[in-house]
Amino acid sequence: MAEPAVASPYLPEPFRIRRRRRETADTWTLELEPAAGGDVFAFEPGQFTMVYAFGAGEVPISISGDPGRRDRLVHTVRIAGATTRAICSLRRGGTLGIRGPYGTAWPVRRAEGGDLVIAAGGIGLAPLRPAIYAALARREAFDRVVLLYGSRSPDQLLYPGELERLRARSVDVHVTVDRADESWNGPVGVVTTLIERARFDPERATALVCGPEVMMRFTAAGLAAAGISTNRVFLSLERNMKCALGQCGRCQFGPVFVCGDGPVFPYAAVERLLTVPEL
Amino acid sequence: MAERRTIRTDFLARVEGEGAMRVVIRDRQVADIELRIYEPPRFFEAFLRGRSYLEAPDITARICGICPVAYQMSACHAMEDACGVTVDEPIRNLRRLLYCGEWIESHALHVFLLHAPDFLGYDGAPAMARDLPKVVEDGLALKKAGNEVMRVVGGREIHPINVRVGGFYRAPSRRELDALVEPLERAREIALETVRLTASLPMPELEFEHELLAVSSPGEYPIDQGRLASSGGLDFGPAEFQQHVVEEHVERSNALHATLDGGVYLTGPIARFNLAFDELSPLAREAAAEVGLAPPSRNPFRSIVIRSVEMVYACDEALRLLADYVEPERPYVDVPPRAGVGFGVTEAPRGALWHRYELADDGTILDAKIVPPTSQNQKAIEGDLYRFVERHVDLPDDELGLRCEQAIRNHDPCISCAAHFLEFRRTNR
Amino acid sequence: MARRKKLAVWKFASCDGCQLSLLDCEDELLALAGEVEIAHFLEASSAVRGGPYDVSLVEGSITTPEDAERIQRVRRLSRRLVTIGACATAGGIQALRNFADVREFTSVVYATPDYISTLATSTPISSHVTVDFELHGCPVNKHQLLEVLSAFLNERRPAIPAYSVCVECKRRGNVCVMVAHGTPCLGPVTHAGCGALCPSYHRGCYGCFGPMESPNTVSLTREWLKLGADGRDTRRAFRTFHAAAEPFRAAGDSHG
Amino acid sequence: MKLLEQPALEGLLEALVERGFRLVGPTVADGAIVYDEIRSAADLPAGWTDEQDAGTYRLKRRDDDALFGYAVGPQSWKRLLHPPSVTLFRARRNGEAELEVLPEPEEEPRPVAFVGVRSCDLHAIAKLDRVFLGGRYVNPAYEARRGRVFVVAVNCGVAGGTCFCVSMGTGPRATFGYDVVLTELVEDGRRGYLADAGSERGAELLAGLAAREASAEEEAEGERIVERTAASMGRRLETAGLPELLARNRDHPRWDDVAERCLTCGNCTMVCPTCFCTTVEDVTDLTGVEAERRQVWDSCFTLDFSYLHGGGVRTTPKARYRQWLTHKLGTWHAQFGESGCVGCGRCITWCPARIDITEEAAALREDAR
Ligand SMILES: Cc1cc2nc3c(=O)[nH]c(=O)nc-3n(C[C@H](O)[C@H](O)[C@H](O)COP(=O)(O)OP(=O)(O)OC[C@H]3O[C@@H](n4cnc5c(N)ncnc54)[C@H](O)[C@@H]3O)c2cc1C
Ligand code: SF4
Ligand code: SF4
Ligand code: SF4
Repeated sequence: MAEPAVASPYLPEPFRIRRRRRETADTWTLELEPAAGGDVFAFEPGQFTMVYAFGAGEVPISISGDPGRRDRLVHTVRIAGATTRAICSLRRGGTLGIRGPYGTAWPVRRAEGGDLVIAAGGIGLAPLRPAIYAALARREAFDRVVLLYGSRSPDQLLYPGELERLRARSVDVHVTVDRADESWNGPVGVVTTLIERARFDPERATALVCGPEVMMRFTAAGLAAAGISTNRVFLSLERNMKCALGQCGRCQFGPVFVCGDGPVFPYAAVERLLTVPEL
Repeated sequence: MAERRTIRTDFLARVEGEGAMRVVIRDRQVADIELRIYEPPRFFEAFLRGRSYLEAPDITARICGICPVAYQMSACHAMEDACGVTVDEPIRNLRRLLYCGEWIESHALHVFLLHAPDFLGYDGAPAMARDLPKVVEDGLALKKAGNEVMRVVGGREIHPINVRVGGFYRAPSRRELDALVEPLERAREIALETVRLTASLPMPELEFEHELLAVSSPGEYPIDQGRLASSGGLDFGPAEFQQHVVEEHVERSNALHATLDGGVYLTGPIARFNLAFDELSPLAREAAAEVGLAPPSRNPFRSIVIRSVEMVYACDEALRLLADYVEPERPYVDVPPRAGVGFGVTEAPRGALWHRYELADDGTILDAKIVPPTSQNQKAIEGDLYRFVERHVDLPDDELGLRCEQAIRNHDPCISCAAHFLEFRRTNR
Repeated sequence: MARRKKLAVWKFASCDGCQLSLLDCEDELLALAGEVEIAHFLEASSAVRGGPYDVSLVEGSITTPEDAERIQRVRRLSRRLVTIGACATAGGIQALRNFADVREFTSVVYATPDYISTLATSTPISSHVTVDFELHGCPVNKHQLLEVLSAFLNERRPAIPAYSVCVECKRRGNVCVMVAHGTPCLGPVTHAGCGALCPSYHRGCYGCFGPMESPNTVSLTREWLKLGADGRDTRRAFRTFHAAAEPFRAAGDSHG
Repeated sequence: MKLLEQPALEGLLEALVERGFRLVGPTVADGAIVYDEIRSAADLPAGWTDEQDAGTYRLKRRDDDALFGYAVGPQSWKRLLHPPSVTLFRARRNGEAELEVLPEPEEEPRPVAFVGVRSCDLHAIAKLDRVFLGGRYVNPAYEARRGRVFVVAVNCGVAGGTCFCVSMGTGPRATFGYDVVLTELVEDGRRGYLADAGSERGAELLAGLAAREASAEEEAEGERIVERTAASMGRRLETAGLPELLARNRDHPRWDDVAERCLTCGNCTMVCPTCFCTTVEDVTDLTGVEAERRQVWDSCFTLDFSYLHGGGVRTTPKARYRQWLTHKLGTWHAQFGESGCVGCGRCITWCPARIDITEEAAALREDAR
């Protein structure tokens, strides 16, 4: 009996780091390109890849680059443990294994014709950045584009230069921090407090939310309370994940597999599940 | 003014456990010799009290990670003795096979990794491996073959789990054992080579006078059971051990020192070889003859050659036992408990290991007493040091110190064993 | 080439078995000696090089005042400190002294007690200094020891799972001795690592790898009693090689 | 339908061996009936049966010499199709810059015949197929293993003490997924096997055997045997509305009750023929040049299973047991359109704490919301 000629979906492709930039004390943005040359696969905003660091492990990391560009794959990684440390300690020219893209996307196109509200907490801005790029690429198709971004402290803000540029391109950017320092003269508090400040038309708005799970629960609830239908609020969930193929079973969240049914879910689909402790 | 030299090693390396050595020379005379055991005592005999007789093999194994099988075997024998049970031949053979594994492993460890570097002027096997890779690789291969036997028969190399009072939990299958034949055959070749190699090492001169004591079992080389016999003609059963061997506690040491009928004595490979040479396999005897080794052999430095001969024997014997193996119908015999006292003595790689237990009728251990080889040998080791320093007092301190350490290693002392047993007294500090 | 990392091996109250596990890696020992500088390992070499050390393996428990001081020194000299074995991670079998009844042991006085200096307890290394990783087992499994070493040398997380022995037992394809033979087994509450040795030799696990991540000793004890064990059996089972590890200590205290 | 007399059964196995198949089937080892390599019908557990209940399994002699007169044992075919440890790939690195990913060479390509597969296990294999072949991604290693299998199924002649396939609609009659199916007839010390083909190669195999057509009487006897088995299930489970019931009762007090008993040992998940969850172990050699990534069986009962940086999701035993049972009997429906349980009873028998999924489900139903 002949072996099927399909390559195993478990095999990563070597990707080389062409640039790396330190975002914060523990977070790096890596620009990668296929080691074998050629274009990067196409992806949609919100999707992620599995990033393999030699011998250390393989972890899900969202794509944080521009979906319009096929010459590079961009990831923003925060050091959480051994694998992410190994990923972030590779220098330029270093090689990682990549497979993907996986998962569901932010429904950016479906938001066209109305307002787009993007709410991010901490590293959660990374998976949302491709959505921002996508929206900017068709800026005229949206009414308001609003970014609500919360970070623990000013020095932990991601992409600070870029936030300024967004403002210049008529994105309504609101930033808050949990703990201010002397350099900070913006608002202090959690992201939910920004909802009131932002102006959008809830009837025609779509919201994309990503951050720590508690932050997402409160923000989604806040956006719903502000009048956005829970069908038009989207969250990106996180669960332990080893394969991203729906085969290791670990990313189950009640009835769904986060890797394939998600990570992006309509709030309406997971609202109840999010209230169950230790699901 | 009197000239006073002190030669000391605070941390004896390449021995099992923690010990120190101090030699004081005054006016070219040995003034004091001390082999100090500072390994903290672990009080096994105290906490064996109140435990079940069935637990003794597993618990006493933890006295020493280098010769756990010896502890398990002596404990099993003592418990079976107390309960009036003897095991069947196939079980006994399996025990001897397991024990051969421990001999090969322990001897190979000692000969190649611990002792040979002394003769060849290295501080350890890693350094020796850089110049003499083949020797170290061979040594490791031999050691591995011994470990394989322990792994298959005992379940693992250190603290085997398959040994129980009455036999084994599971008898290995023919197929599992067959896999041991080839590595053991290769090991036997290496062991033969090792006899030649060790015999060619530069041997310092020394001769001891003390008495020798070993297990004796008619018709076979002493390993896993028997009575005790000495070069002075003593012959007694394990039950009479304490009438002859007396232990005393000496100040400088966390171990006890033993005497045999009041005199210094030695147990271990040298004793076995001298007392039971005729029981070695023909191949082992030939190997000894080829390098001119025959009883009486009274230079303790030659123990490294004797150990090598014993490795040849242990491989030979293991192969014989493998060839004759029949899977026992039951891997163990029942050993119902009863009140009484039991004794067991077997030959650990470094000498006779004696156990005594007193049991209650439900098998609860009321009292336990263990005499390991190293505490029996401690006086003999100090005697060797004394005579060696006396003869070589002109050596410079460094050299003398190294040679003294080498002389201690002649007896492969196991300090973890020696320090296992003191009763427990709390000093609330 | 990068500087060779320095490895040290230290011994406290123990049987030497866990250090021996390193020498038992016959196939890897020379590669290891090539890869790292074995800077302090008395059982293997009298060459002793000073600290600091990249990785220190510590065997044995603390039972004397001198050792309580020595471990502080070892910690200061070590970038990473890994304890190996039951003695170092839980106090070992010698921690049975921790349970000795004062009246009982004062009557058991040996010949000349003044020569002995010892603490009333045997305590794990982690009671004295910060430990970077604890490798379980009495003795440790040599493959796990190599795994921990290569993980620390390569700065990754050691693949040393903390679930039950049962998981290994089933992966290995054993028939459960508890269910099929009625043999009491500690596997369900015991830390994996041995590869389910005892059950593969038809004996119940006796817990030499210590408590697993979430041991339910109460439920297991109940099952043991149903299989005919009595309170003394369960008490002894918990009170042997990991007597002082908290979940087993509590289990040993509550039965029998 | 054919009738194979005793020697013809031997002939069936021989014919498979001649066609290059390795045989794996039930055999007695270590006090249980396990699936292992067999050489011939002589290795089958003639005259043995098992007594099973929650947390206990005992081999017993039968008063005849039937070859298939017992229920399922501790292992399942999962072991062969989805092995406990599989290397996903190896990698080699040359400094930081070069990373080479080396696919694993093909596993032993020799085809294998599974002998004595019960109906519940046919269903279990179908469920694994759905996980590894029917989702977004195909697992080619599984597919290759699966493609090498020839299935000789057996209709159950006795029900085990923990069996409840009737409740799950998964047995005791094999209805699909086999090449050949047998029903063992034992009468007056005479053994015969009704044999039917489920595939072309099965039919081809049967055609080559010295077998006659079964009589109507014999076929009827076969029917009666399977009906008797169906009527003597050791356990039952009410499945009506179960997924919804479980979804509504995530805070039922029964979860606390079972958590007090559960050892979180993971045995239930290991023995379950459909539990497929895995973890991955990354190891390197000492030199840090070679790495291996291994996929190994894991269990939702381990803490690592739900570990997220900053704290695991399911830390209490209650949450872990709830995840398991709810997945098996509830959320599996949403994921794969059917139940994840085939009623084989293994998790009941092999739970050292005697926890019984049917009893727990019944208790949850009792005061359900
Ligand atoms: C869909 C998705 C997208 C993500 N995107 C990003 C991103 O863009 N940037 C970023 O910095 N992080 C992201 N994460 C989180 C990132 O995967 C974890 O921080 C990472 O797995 C931690 O691995 P570690 O080995 O360094 O840490 P450890 O804490 O040592 O974790 C050990 C193992 O547990 C698992 N694990 C731990 N935490 C997580 C987690 N949060 N999610 C999934 N598995 C986990 C992994 O298998 C990991 O190898 C994402 C997670 C998911 C599920
Ligand atoms: S034999 Fe012991 S370790 Fe193995 S599954 Fe049964 S209870 Fe667990
Ligand atoms: S849940 Fe239990 S009964 Fe159902 S298939 Fe799995 S092991 Fe069998
Ligand atoms: S249900 Fe039983 S088998 Fe499963 S984890 Fe709990 S105790 Fe173990």
